Amino acid sequence: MVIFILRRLLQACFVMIIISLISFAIQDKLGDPVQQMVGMTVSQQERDQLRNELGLNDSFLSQYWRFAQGAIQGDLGTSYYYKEPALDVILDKLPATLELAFSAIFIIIIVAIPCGVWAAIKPKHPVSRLIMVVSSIGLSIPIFIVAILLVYVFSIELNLAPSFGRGETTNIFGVWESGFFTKDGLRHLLLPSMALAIALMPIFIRLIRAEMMEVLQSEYIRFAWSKGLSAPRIYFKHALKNTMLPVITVGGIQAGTLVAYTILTETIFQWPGMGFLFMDAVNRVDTPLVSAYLIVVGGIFVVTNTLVDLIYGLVNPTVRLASHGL
Amino acid sequence: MPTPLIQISGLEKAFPTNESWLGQWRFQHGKLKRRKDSVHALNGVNLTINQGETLCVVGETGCGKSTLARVIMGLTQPSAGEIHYLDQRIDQLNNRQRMVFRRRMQMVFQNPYASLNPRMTVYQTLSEPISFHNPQLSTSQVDEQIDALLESVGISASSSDRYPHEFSGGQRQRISLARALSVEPDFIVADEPLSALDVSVQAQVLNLMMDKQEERNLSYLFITHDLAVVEHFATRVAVMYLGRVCELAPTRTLFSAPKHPYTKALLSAIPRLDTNTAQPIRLIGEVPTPINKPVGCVFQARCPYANQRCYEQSPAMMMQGDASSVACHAIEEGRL
Amino acid sequence: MKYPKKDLIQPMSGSRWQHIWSGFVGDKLAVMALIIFAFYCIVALLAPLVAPYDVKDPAFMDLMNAEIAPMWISGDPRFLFGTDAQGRDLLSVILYGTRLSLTIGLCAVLIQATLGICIGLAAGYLGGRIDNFLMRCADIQLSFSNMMVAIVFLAIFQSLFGVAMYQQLAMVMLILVIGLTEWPLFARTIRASVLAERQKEYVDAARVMGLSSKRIMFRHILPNTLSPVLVIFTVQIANAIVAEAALSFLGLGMPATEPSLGSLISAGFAYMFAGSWWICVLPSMTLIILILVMNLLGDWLRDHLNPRTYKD
Amino acid sequence: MNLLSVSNLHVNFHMKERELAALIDVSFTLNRGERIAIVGESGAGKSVLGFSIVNLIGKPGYIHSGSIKLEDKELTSMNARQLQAIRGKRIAMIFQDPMMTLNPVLTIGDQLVEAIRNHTKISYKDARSIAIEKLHHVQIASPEKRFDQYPHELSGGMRQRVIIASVLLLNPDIIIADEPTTALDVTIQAEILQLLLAICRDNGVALVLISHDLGVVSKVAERTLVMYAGQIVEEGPTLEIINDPQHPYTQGLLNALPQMTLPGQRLNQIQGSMPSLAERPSGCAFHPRCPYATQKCKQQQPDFIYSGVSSVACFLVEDMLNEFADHDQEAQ
Repeated sequence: MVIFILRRLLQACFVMIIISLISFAIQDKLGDPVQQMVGMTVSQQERDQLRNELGLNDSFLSQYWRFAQGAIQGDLGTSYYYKEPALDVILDKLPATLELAFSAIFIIIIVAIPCGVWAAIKPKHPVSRLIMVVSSIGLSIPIFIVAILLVYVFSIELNLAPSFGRGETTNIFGVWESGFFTKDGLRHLLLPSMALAIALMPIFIRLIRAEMMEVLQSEYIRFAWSKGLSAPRIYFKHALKNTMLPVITVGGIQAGTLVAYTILTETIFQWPGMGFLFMDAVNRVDTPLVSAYLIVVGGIFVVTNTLVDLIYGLVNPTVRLASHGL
Repeated sequence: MPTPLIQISGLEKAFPTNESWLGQWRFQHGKLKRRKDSVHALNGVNLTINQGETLCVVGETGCGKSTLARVIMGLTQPSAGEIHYLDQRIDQLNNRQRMVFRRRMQMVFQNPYASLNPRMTVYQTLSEPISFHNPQLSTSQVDEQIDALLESVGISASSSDRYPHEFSGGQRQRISLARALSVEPDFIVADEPLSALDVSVQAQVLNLMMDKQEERNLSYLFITHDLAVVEHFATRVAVMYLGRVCELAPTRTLFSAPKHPYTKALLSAIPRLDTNTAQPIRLIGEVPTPINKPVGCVFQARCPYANQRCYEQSPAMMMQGDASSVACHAIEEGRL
Repeated sequence: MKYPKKDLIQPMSGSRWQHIWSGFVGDKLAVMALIIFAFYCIVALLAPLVAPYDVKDPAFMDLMNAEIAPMWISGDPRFLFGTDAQGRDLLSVILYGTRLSLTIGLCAVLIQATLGICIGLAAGYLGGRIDNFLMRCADIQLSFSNMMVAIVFLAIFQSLFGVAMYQQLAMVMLILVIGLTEWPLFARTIRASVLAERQKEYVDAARVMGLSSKRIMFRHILPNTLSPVLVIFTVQIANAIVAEAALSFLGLGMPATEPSLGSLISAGFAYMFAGSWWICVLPSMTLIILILVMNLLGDWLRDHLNPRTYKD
Repeated sequence: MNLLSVSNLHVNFHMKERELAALIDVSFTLNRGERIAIVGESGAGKSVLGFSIVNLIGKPGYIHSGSIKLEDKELTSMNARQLQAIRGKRIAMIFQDPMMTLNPVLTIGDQLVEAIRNHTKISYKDARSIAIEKLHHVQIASPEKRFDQYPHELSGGMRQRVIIASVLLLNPDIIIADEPTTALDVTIQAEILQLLLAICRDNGVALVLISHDLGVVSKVAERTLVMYAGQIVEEGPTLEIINDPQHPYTQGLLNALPQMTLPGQRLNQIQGSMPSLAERPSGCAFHPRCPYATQKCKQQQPDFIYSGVSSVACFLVEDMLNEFADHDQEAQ
């Protein structure tokens, strides 16, 4: 266990250093802070002096060191557009994105597992065939087209749910703007989270089905049948747990895709989250905000990957042994 | 007096366990220490293979018999010890220096389904070594050799353009043997060549191997766990346990008068056809994984005759009256 | 000893490619997918000949013709698929867009494959620390998802070069970014199969024969690792096209003057609400069918080239 | 009444192009407490036969026709729920590879207890104590500790013991053991065989041992069925079959064993190899490999007849018997 955490920490440090280097390079190369701080009227000499004072003529490494120190203390620069600390701006939008992502994950779990399992247990059943055809087609529809179709059908044609914004939110604990607790907020959440879920669902349905079918072929499932166990017990106690191992791994990998997809979804639905903010920042060349976004997203990745590994270790007893050494 | 062809002395091989750098740290006596574990597959093997004989190596899973084969063939580098071919030392050669011996020593593998390249026809499989080792041969000469070779192992030459998956297990093992014979070696290591085959097919392959031995005066190092085959085929038998040879004897002597406690247990455990054989001798526990280099006799943990000396001192091979040699303190001391 | 003629063993019948081919012809879905894919390729290749209008012609864009519905609705015989907001013939634009999307996808995957196969071979063959390092990099890259990396890098480049300059470089940038971000998939697959094949006894047999390690690597191991690569190759082209479309949709890809399918959809999205659905829907359908067909082909290849399923 | 009687069983594999026959007209009986063996090479259909008894053949195989009766209950016509009550409770199975047979993500205890609780209504605590007692019974040291371990923490021989314990939990009438020792080392194989034998003897359990190893069979079984290409070719008491095989295939199989010839001599091999399901020859399936094959063997399938030693399906034996009968008549 200690080894596991140590290794994770090392890896996290490595990743964060790379990300911070990239985001520092962005801040450094894009946009001139002096330009931002002073007007056009200031002479070149004064600018140079200011440059020196700000340490902009120091070597790359020492500048990076300063940046890193700032970053550790939570100072990622000030957004040009919002004139506020970049980190605060980002964190302000974090709840919206997280809520969107979690709703999508929730939908994926409650739909993909039953569908995948059913398609594996009864591969010849018409419903399974339907599931497979739909998920094959779904796999081929890019997320933005899914989103557009949802908007077109549910918002324009049927007028069932709003197509942009977050609607009414409530503030909980003074830090979290949540849309979960109002009817309006949930209505607004409906289409974006569905779009996100539908885009990622086919991968999971197909994976769960394929893995489940393989597990069901295995000797220990046959042995379980020969013990006279009931079908639900074999499917859900014996097979599902083994099926979930590779699914968890892929889930970890897909977490990255999920974040990328939130950018697309938020753009289409004008969802006031981090992705939307990021695209805005890119268009406005708001470099501190862009680099702050990178660092926050990097942090999210590190945390999710650690979580995924932990869950994997909990489900798979052979992994637990590896960390028994200590 | 038979001429020794291969001489092996003090052969050792340890495989480092595949642990990451972080995994090597251990808490021992309250301190954090770094330790590299390794599996000791061979712990000092001494063997001689004579010209024209069949030396069978028997033992259970994990006793190091396959490692022995791989080390002799130069597929794995030994950690210590020497291997001599006639009077030349061959264990430290690089690939180029080894080339001479590649033609003289060949190998037949266990799994007929994996030992032939699935993307190469039988012709390609055989022509590669022939033309590689005999660059002076013309294409038609190579073809001729291949046809003769295939027919000599009982495969129709007209099927040389087929892929391995079109043949059955026994036929593939024949092709494997043909490949080994293609460079005209005088020594063949066969690593469990029969274990994947059915009884009736086993007999075919074993017959073929015996025919070839007679024809070409081959020497075999035959690795197997099947004692019935050993009894039939071997000139001498070496019994291995946890990386050491514990008994080496002419076949008839070994089967009529086994000496080492492990050999006795092993022989008593063979399910023979006659139903009135004695009860098998029961051993305590199972074969341990040799993570640490064993101290004392390798068999001590399961031996009913083990005493203090067996835990401390490793027994040496002692020549017995009937031309067998045994590594056992109990026999040396006359306790057994 | 020589065996008498009649005792010689003749092998069982049937050969691998015959088997696969007959399986292919038997699978109607796969045949259909292949035909449609071939159709796409030919049309994309011959776009300048097939397209009813020349997209480079200055007269091509005519605002007088803007937003004409497809022929079967408007009855206008000039424009089979209608026109877009700038009055361009949608059919011609889609043809050129498909051509562009396919080109970008193919080039990007070629880069991915080259990079991935080299790294995978190096990692699988050299092993040890290099392998460890390369695979750790691949893991990290993989966990970030190529879309994420592509978005970030293109966003950075766009702000670095300015929009106008960027649009000129867009195609090259897209190919490079999509090509460079998905190498881990190829690398890991190749490495895994190299490691698996290296364990097999036929490699040992080749070593025992004294063949050089280079020869073993390229003549024995590599041919046996290619079938998974072929599968990934097909699926990855589809993924690259989707990635390109998504990036273009975000405004980070091809500009509206030289539209790929993604930028066409992006441009059309704005007119959805105004009722001109075809500007968005027709390119979307083109894209979806293309991806579907490629995925079907990939699935079929996966099922039939996999030696494990092939065994019996 | 026979405990188990299989009659005229046909099992087919449903392939894309055509139906392949895996078992053809298989009939045999098993008495209470009797130990029989099914012997044959790989592809002979012996495992299919074992699995078809509890209807677990697995896709694409299915029982085409015939009947399998447990006492007076017809198993082939049972629904899934009725079969569940039979499996494990009355007919239990032991599989070939102990490394693959236990579910890697569940503890030994979980897998033992669920088997008991599935068939009888008892508390977890009682089930646990029964399981531990059975683990003790199969000579596993410190069963309490093993109970909470995962399969990968146990060695192969130990796992096979666990599997035997799990089979014993419900005191079944029949144990079907499919190559239970093939994956194990010789010394451990001997122990497992002894254990199995002792358990069957002590509890009066009937055993169906499926094996390719005649040596193993001779140690355990009272009666032996020899299978070739999906058919039973010979059936009789194990000792008789080993000492006086009637069918040319059984003879070949036995003569091919190394201990049947003097050391260093060529073995008596059978030419060729077992045909695959798709390439089943006409007439007697063994005729292409049979040294005594006649024109008749190529065209007709021999019937099962009693030779005085064992029951055989072979024209050679049939002709010989007829000849004897004629002789007798002439003598009279």
